[in-house]
Amino acid sequence: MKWIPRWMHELSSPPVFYRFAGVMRPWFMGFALLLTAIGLYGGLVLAPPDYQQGDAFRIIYIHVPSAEMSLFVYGVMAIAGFIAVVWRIKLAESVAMQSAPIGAAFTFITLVTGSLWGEPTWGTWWTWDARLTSELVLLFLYLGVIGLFHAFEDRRQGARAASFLVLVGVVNLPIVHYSVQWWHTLHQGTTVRLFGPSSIEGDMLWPLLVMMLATKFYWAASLCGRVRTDLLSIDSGKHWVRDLADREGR
Amino acid sequence: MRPGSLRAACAAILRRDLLLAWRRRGDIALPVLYALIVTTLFPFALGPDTALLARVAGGVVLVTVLLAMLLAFDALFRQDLEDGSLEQLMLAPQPLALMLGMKILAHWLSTALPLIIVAPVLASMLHLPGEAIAVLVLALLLATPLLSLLGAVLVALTAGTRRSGMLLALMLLPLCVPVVIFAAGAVSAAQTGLPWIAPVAWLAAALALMLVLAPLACAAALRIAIDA
Amino acid sequence: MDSPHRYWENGTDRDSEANRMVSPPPVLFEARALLFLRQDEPVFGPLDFHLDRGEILLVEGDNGSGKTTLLRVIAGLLRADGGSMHLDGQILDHDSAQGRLLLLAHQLGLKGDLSPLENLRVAVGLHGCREHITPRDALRNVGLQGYENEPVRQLSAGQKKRAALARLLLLPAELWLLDEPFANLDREGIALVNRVIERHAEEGGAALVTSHGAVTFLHGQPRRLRLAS
Amino acid sequence: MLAFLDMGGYAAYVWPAYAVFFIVLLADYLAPVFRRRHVLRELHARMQRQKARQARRDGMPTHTDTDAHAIREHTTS
Repeated sequence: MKWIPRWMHELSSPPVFYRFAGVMRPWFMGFALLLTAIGLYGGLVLAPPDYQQGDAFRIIYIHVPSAEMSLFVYGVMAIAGFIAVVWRIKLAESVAMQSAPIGAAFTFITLVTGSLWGEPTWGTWWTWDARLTSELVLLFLYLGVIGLFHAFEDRRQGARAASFLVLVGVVNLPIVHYSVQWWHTLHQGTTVRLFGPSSIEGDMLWPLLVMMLATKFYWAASLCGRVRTDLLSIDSGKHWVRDLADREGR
Repeated sequence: MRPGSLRAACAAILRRDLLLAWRRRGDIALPVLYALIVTTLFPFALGPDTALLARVAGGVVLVTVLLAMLLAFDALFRQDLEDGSLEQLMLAPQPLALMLGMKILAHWLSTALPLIIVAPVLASMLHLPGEAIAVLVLALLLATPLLSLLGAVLVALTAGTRRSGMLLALMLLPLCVPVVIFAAGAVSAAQTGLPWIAPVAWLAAALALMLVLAPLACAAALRIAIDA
Repeated sequence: MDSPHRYWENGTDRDSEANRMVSPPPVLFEARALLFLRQDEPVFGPLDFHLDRGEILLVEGDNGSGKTTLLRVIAGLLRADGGSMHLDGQILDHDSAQGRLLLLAHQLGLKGDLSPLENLRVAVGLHGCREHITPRDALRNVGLQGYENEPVRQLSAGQKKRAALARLLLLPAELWLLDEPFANLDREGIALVNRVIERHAEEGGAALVTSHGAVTFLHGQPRRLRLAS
Repeated sequence: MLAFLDMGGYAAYVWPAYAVFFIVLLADYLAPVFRRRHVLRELHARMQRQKARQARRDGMPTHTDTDAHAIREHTTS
């Protein structure tokens, strides 16, 4: 693996990453909070109400970024999982496995906020449309990954097995999406569109983009914290962890 | 020395697993019995309205068959793992994926095929019309091997863990959604007089793809899972 | 003794050593700096050793010293974390080993619902068969005549072991990895294992035999590889 | 302000949605903080036990390789 830059190689060593993540986490979280404040001020206060949905549309500012993150996190998890399965790098295994709860959290938020948005706009909490159903399947996929990971006694072996499941899921997700779409047309269900107007006003749009950026920063902060903690468990026999426990464990 | 031929190895594995299934033929009857019980319960839950039962029959039989298969999945590698046969299989000079493919085939023959055979009985208990039953059997013939192949990959992944049937169900659900959709879609299309070839063709295409990919994935998963 | 993990004790006497100098037997198996880690701690290694044709190597070590793990690594069931293995001078990895080595592990790999004969036939189907021997002959050689068609599950532990030994006799493989082959056997069985191993060595095969230290029933004075815990 | 909180009559949908968003993410953010403290404390306690045992055996507490080995054994079990 000569092609990996030196800094990347060094960063993948657990003690180095532990320190790096510890330094970066507050910064990521700080940016996330700042951007959330700006985005929500824009979205909840400045943006005018939607002419069709009234103020109910304001759920978009958390629903859409969460939905985007649920897929984004899966993508990251799949890349880390691929590295974990092929090269067995400890940090990649940790990143893949610690991504799963974050992704599951975003997927859960997407489903709940979608439901809360659906009731006033379509008059129903739940509809079996392609997007919602795929999102539900995605949640099950995340839960399956988490479950498989914890079913193994050996953390690293569990991480590799669950990473493999993540890769199987990558192939599966688009198939689920298209099959549900096909199924929906077959059964002639109620056609609903999540986004009312396809062209969204600038005043409404920029807070959405800011919120999307904010969730990215949040994700970085959360992942740093989780991987950091996970590395402590993985390396619990190592000197650097024992020194740390000596200092901070009392 | 006579090195073993590929065909002999395939035949040996297939014969062994079928023989083992035959020696324990009571176990073959269990999924069938399970499917029968579940199907019998539906009219009690939904009421004896013929039109209603006919409308849900295809889906009910499909899901029942799927659940019955899920029950039997755990047995796919468990025994081999416990008695060391799997290690011997991995040491054999034949490609592991192919050998696993044979095991999956044997497992399909001993668990899914009996279910397909009773499926018309189950469907007619729920008043599914004749032509739709034919399509149902065709859909099952394509969908059950697909499920066996997908399930085998997941069972291989859980091979290194303690017994966990619920986990397997959780992992299988996302994978079997498209299979259920297309298989049930074909049946309901046939029922309403629409063309049902398209979903069946999709199933066939997926099966062809998985016939190649699943044994390879299964072998890779198994290597990860026993690596402890 | 440059490393705590290995030392050699050469059990062969000078004459055979001299014989070897005349016509050096080709090395069948060689491990170079073979290393296996669990949670970043070495289970064994780095190990360097080799195995000639016709040679038996006794792997010694206490419980937990990694004997079984070593055998599983050589068999390709586990992936080594460092070093390399060579069979006949060619690099040995996950896939290339197959068929040239046999493993006799604690789990014998016999199906309880099948008879010894059926079990052996499956093995022959997978691996092929040595010349001039049939499954029935192999069972007779290990003293299981009369039990050919009895389900394995009804045999005693010692008889099961014998059935697994019959598989070794039957299959064409040069390198045997025998994990505690003397466990569960009576005196007659021990003599049988020794006969089987010696015959294999005479025919140019090689074997790695593990033993947990205290006593070994292996005949002669094999070379020893000691794994420290 | 009241009009803002009322969300044009959709308060019952908008605010719960935002509450779910913040509560779930807050829990997600705090979970590793608590777990990290727990892991370190547990490890520290284990090391103390090891040290005490070592001291009883040798008469003086030291870090040794067997110490590290024992810790590893403990974590794997």
